[in-house]
Amino acid sequence: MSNLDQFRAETREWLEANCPPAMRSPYRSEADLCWGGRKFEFQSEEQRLWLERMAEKGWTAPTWPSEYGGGGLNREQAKILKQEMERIGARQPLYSFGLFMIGPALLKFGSEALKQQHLPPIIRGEIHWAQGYSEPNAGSDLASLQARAEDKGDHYLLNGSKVWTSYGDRGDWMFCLVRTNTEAPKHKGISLVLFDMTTPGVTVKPIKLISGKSPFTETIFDNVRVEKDQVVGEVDDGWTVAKYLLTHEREMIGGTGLARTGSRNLSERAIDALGTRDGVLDHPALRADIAKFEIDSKALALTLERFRDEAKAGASLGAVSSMLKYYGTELNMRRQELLMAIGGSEALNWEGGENGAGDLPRAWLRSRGNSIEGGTSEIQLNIVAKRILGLPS
Amino acid sequence: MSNLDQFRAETREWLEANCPPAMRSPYRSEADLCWGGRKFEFQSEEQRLWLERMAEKGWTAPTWPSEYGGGGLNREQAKILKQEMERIGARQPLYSFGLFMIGPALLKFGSEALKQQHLPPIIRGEIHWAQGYSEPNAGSDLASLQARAEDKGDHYLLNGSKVWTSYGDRGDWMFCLVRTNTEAPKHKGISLVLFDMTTPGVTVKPIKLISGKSPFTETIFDNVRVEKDQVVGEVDDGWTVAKYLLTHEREMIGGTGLARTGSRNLSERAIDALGTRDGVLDHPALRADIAKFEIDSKALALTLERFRDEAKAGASLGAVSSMLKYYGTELNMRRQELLMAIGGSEALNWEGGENGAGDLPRAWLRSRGNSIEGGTSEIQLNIVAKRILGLPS
Amino acid sequence: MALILNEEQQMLQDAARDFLAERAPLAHLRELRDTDNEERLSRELWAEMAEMGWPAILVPEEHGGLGYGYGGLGIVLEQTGRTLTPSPLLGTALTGVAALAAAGSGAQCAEILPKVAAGELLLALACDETARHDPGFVSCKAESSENGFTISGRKVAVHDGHAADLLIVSADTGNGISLFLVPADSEGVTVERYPVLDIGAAANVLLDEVRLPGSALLGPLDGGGDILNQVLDAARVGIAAEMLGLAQEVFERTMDYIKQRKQFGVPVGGFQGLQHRAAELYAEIELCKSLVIKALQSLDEGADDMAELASATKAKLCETAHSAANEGIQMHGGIGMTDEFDIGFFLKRCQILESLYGDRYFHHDRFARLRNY
Amino acid sequence: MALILNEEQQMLQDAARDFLAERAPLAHLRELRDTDNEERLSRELWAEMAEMGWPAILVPEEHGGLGYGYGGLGIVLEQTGRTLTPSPLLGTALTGVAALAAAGSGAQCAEILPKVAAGELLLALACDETARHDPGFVSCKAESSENGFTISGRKVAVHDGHAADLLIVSADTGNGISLFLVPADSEGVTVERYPVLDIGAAANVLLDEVRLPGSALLGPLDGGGDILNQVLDAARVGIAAEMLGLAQEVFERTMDYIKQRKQFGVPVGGFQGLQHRAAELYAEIELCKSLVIKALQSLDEGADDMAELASATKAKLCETAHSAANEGIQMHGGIGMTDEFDIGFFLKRCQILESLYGDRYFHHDRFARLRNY
Repeated sequence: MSNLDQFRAETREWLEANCPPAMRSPYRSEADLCWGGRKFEFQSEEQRLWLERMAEKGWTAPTWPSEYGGGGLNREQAKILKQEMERIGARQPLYSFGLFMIGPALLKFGSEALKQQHLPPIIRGEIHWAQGYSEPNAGSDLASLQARAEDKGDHYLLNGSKVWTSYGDRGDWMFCLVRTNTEAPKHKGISLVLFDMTTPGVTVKPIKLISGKSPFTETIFDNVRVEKDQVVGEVDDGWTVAKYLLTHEREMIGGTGLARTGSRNLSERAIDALGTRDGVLDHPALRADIAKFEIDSKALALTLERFRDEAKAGASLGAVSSMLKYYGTELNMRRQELLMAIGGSEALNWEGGENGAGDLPRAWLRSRGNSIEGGTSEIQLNIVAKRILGLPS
Repeated sequence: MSNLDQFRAETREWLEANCPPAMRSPYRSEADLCWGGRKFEFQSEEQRLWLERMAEKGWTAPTWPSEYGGGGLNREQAKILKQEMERIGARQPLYSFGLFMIGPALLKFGSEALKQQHLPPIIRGEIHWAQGYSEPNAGSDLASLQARAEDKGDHYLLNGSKVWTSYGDRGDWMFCLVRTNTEAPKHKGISLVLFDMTTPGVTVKPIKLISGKSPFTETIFDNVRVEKDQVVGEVDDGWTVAKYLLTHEREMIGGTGLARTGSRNLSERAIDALGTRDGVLDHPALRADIAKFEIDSKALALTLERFRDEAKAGASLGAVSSMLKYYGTELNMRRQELLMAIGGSEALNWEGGENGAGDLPRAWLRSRGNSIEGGTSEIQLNIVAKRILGLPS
Repeated sequence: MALILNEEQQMLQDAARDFLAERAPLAHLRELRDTDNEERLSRELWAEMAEMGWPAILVPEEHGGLGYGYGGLGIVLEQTGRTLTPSPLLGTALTGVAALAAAGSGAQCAEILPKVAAGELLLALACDETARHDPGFVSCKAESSENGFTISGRKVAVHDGHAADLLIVSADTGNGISLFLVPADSEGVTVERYPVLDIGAAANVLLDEVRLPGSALLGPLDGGGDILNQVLDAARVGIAAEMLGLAQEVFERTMDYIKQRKQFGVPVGGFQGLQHRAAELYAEIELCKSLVIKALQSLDEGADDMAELASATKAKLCETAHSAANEGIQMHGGIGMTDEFDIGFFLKRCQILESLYGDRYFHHDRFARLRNY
Repeated sequence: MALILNEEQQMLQDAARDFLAERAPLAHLRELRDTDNEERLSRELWAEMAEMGWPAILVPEEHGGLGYGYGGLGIVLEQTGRTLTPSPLLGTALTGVAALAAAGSGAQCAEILPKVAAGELLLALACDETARHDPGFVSCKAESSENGFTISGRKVAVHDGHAADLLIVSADTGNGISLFLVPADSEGVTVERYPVLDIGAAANVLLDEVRLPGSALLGPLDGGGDILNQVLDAARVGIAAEMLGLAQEVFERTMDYIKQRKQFGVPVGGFQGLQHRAAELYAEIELCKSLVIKALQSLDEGADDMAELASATKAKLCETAHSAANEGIQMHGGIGMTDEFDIGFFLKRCQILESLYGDRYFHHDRFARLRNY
């Protein structure tokens, strides 16, 4: 038995023994995700237990070094873990911006002290990290940010504000792009700093969207003290870290357009709503649009797979994350538009409908922001045109 | 009986007596158009006679002043003439760039001598006018033209070349944009000049298109003598005349997307090719595309009508001709794409098919140039964005 | 007829624009929502509109109306499309009056139309039974009973149904469809009100053995199908007029925004990517204007190709207004996604109007069918 | 299997690219046309391709082939798509071999495949009878006669039919469809050759009581329908591979052009309007690459969802390659419309490949059907 086979056998056994049955059922809604953090309320004892057990093995962050509490797995082992979890339909024990965003940035750019301080709580799901990037007057032009960290000797004093922080109201700590040098060119005087959101002077306000929900917040800084050892990477060189993080984010968002596990696919919903005639969906024009959507969706899934394979084979992907972000979000928006068309007048009900909460029209309205947040579609197309196609400025 | 009623009665009587029966049948192809000019060969004695009779009354150019041989009709009378011709299905006695393009420019900008020299032969269909605008290295950026007319005291000496002259091989005279001043800014040193294409030094070469046909020519000038009295408008101010002509051209082209008299419409051809099932076209997806096309086609026709009505009511239309050119050409291209889809493998036959000459694929390939010639779609959209919507440069 | 407004129509347009700017700008919609107005309608505003004569525009002069026709009413609807003003104009002043004008007896017209013109009676057309518009599908049944009819069934997504006094209901009468005038407070009628996404409301209507007098029949027995289609075509064109106003307003607001909003130190409206999309949208909106004015004129003229023209117009407006509303949000960027900013309301209302009496898919299909393919 | 080329495949790709660049660049197509080559095919070139082993790629090793599978053949087709090289690869090396491999008896394979591998025999699939691809519609009839069959009917738009030695013909045999091997020079066979728009050729084939021996039957009697679909799916994926090469080449040429072509003093490739369209096209082409490589691998693996994947791939390539070819002309401007310049050839070939074995409409419909809607 090879080492990998043995790893698979052990993993399977451990998962069978430790993954609570309730954590093996498909997600019913976003509320089923475990985000962790100080303010998080576990939905069930099983959810808490599942996080605790996985965190203990470091399998909330399978490939992170074990010295920080990570799983210390190599790529093959991590793939096996993923396959074995999928085999029994195990839920992710933890979703968090710590795992997806600031963690990888710390591993790449952080000082040893910062890694030791922040990585273990991320792995254990103890801290919910919030992102402080966009500002009210710096949308796509992120580098023109104004939030100012003034050097006060042993610390910085932070003033200004950030918008579009996802779930900022749940945030415990923030990773935040701030201007530490007002003399330098706009990309040069920026640093990425970390601070506890309970620090005096931090105010969080929800931003209500057209969907009636508030998944984002605005954060206002009034003389907030930031320790000097909480700078990730070099001072004034935060733009390098930020670009790394943005690329990471885009790749994550690129998958949005794909049918997710547990969600019924478009054509099945269409058949339920519209019925069939002579064995095909009784709405020829919508049927063609659904087929085009499903083909593109399949093609994007294969493209993500191909890029992963190319990356494994050593190719450098770079700006293709912009393409994925663009295509994935446009695809999700097409999906929501089709769901509205399928739903007809039922899709207009703001408080009723399938789940009794106006989910359909709210999800559709929410999706309109996909091509804006995380860098607009226009920005992604600019990046593709210039960095991949080499077209002139 | 009002004057107009009397005019209608007289017109009807005259047309009945003078329009030969063969000139009352629908066009079968482009070959049925009467273009006039020295090299034109009449398809039939009826065609010759019909031109001669109409030209004698000045009705080849109904609204032009009678002093130059025009019809001298007012707008109402011209409309009645058009209606009465349509009533009996009378063909146009003459199509020519003289009537559509240089004639109106001469009326607006030409000297009295130029009008007297050129308008009567245009009205009689004796001269085929060719357009000399684009140059090999000045496509959309027309004003960067290089053809140079050097001042030789009593005349100019012209050197350079023009491309994309429609039917230049049939041309008798050319109206041509040339640079008369190389010191001035590029829009300022241009003049519109007229010359006989039999002048020594003029060489015309056909340009073969991807359709296999050569509707355009290139014209090369090698020390061509141009008389100084043949400048239309002010010397060095030809750009003003050119803009007027371009606007005129765009409006004409804008109508391209509309179903033309005598041509079978798309849905009828589709039914012939694809058949029906349960009373509807047996190809649901193509059916939806055809419906969208026909709706847009109807909407564009109504828009042309509305703009005409607004112009009559005194509105200034200006840059909307760019919108019409853009939309009309895109629509015609959609139409040709749909015809190819309807035709299936039959549409690929380069020398056979309906008329035995590969008409369908050739017309489709020819249509790809619609969005390029007469100012590209991109240029038209730029004009709309800046001049109509007032968006910044 | 020339495809331009005449002098009377221009005056009506100016009056409507001025009135709405003062009395019912977009802030009015927001206020109705935020004050939890149950009906999502201001009765005071409707009274003022009645003073302006709006519910009377389509009412023939002999019944106390103005007789300005569809051309006149379309102008007002276009303006309310710009301000997204919630009002019973569509359900009452257009659909309701059109139905009575098309099929009402002298007595019915004399009784109802003056009240409508005075703004005292609200109507609603209850014709759909499924989530997708399909007026030919009628399982609601009306049976003859002594001196009248007994009607049972369920109608869904009734526009203005949450506020209407009198419902116009389609029902199967055995050998065809018939239309009936059903007071909303009749015994057996249950109006299930629900909020819709622009924070207006609509209703499902349950009819449980509702007893009606013979005089409730609107138009001939079993002959209501053609009348219904005729009324629906008028409504579709009216909706298109409202969508035209909506599309123009959201487009103009967006153009204004991108002219002044700067990014990377220059106005975003200077980027050619946005400019070309804006210019394309401009072209589509111009085409829409032509369809709407022609369709309104054709309604007044009783044109033969009305059905085809109505479907062409509704289909085209569904596509174009939707694009305009989507681009409105996209070109505004993040701020366009916030509830605080107004631009998102255009997309919400647009979706409602698109769905009402047939979306683009419905009308592409119908257009093709009417052209025999 | 990882969605990347293995080392062997990369070598094959390099070899194909080098060979075509030297022996059959785009100028070769133009030369065939301008020298009025009747067949629109160079037999010399085919002999050289045979020396490279291309007709043998798909042929199993036991029949003298290389057994590189669809993955290998797709790589070569992608390269010929870049150079638009006319060759019998699609009809013979892919479709013909696929049919024999799927249904041929030992004797049939032993007789035919070695000749194919040696480049000595050209095949063509004659399955369509109408201008729109519809392999299930077969009015061509084959009746049992002494020691064999008599076949009559008419097949249209037979790809490579103008040059083939051996036709694979679908015919109705009473209880289903059967496939037959019909030598093109059989008595009763008339091949009506006609030129197509990229200046290749195709043929309609008339079969007038053509007498065939029993050994002409390919696969089971009445059981040819499934085999035909399987062969067609392989052909569709092969066509998609060729279209992928075509799309990439026309796109790259266009990007090169707009980088250097100046207007108003700057390169036209600097205008954001073109940049956004180029970036969108880039994304679509990336998606196409993924579908093609997956579909080729799945053919070699005999995947269960092959039909669905083949239709998805063909549909997507039809859309994307067409857009790329259209943009090629548009972004080149006037020069792109001239016969003198090469870019127009991409659109012409594209249209032929789109139409072959089902256009986008056909495959959207088929994809939906395969997914049960």
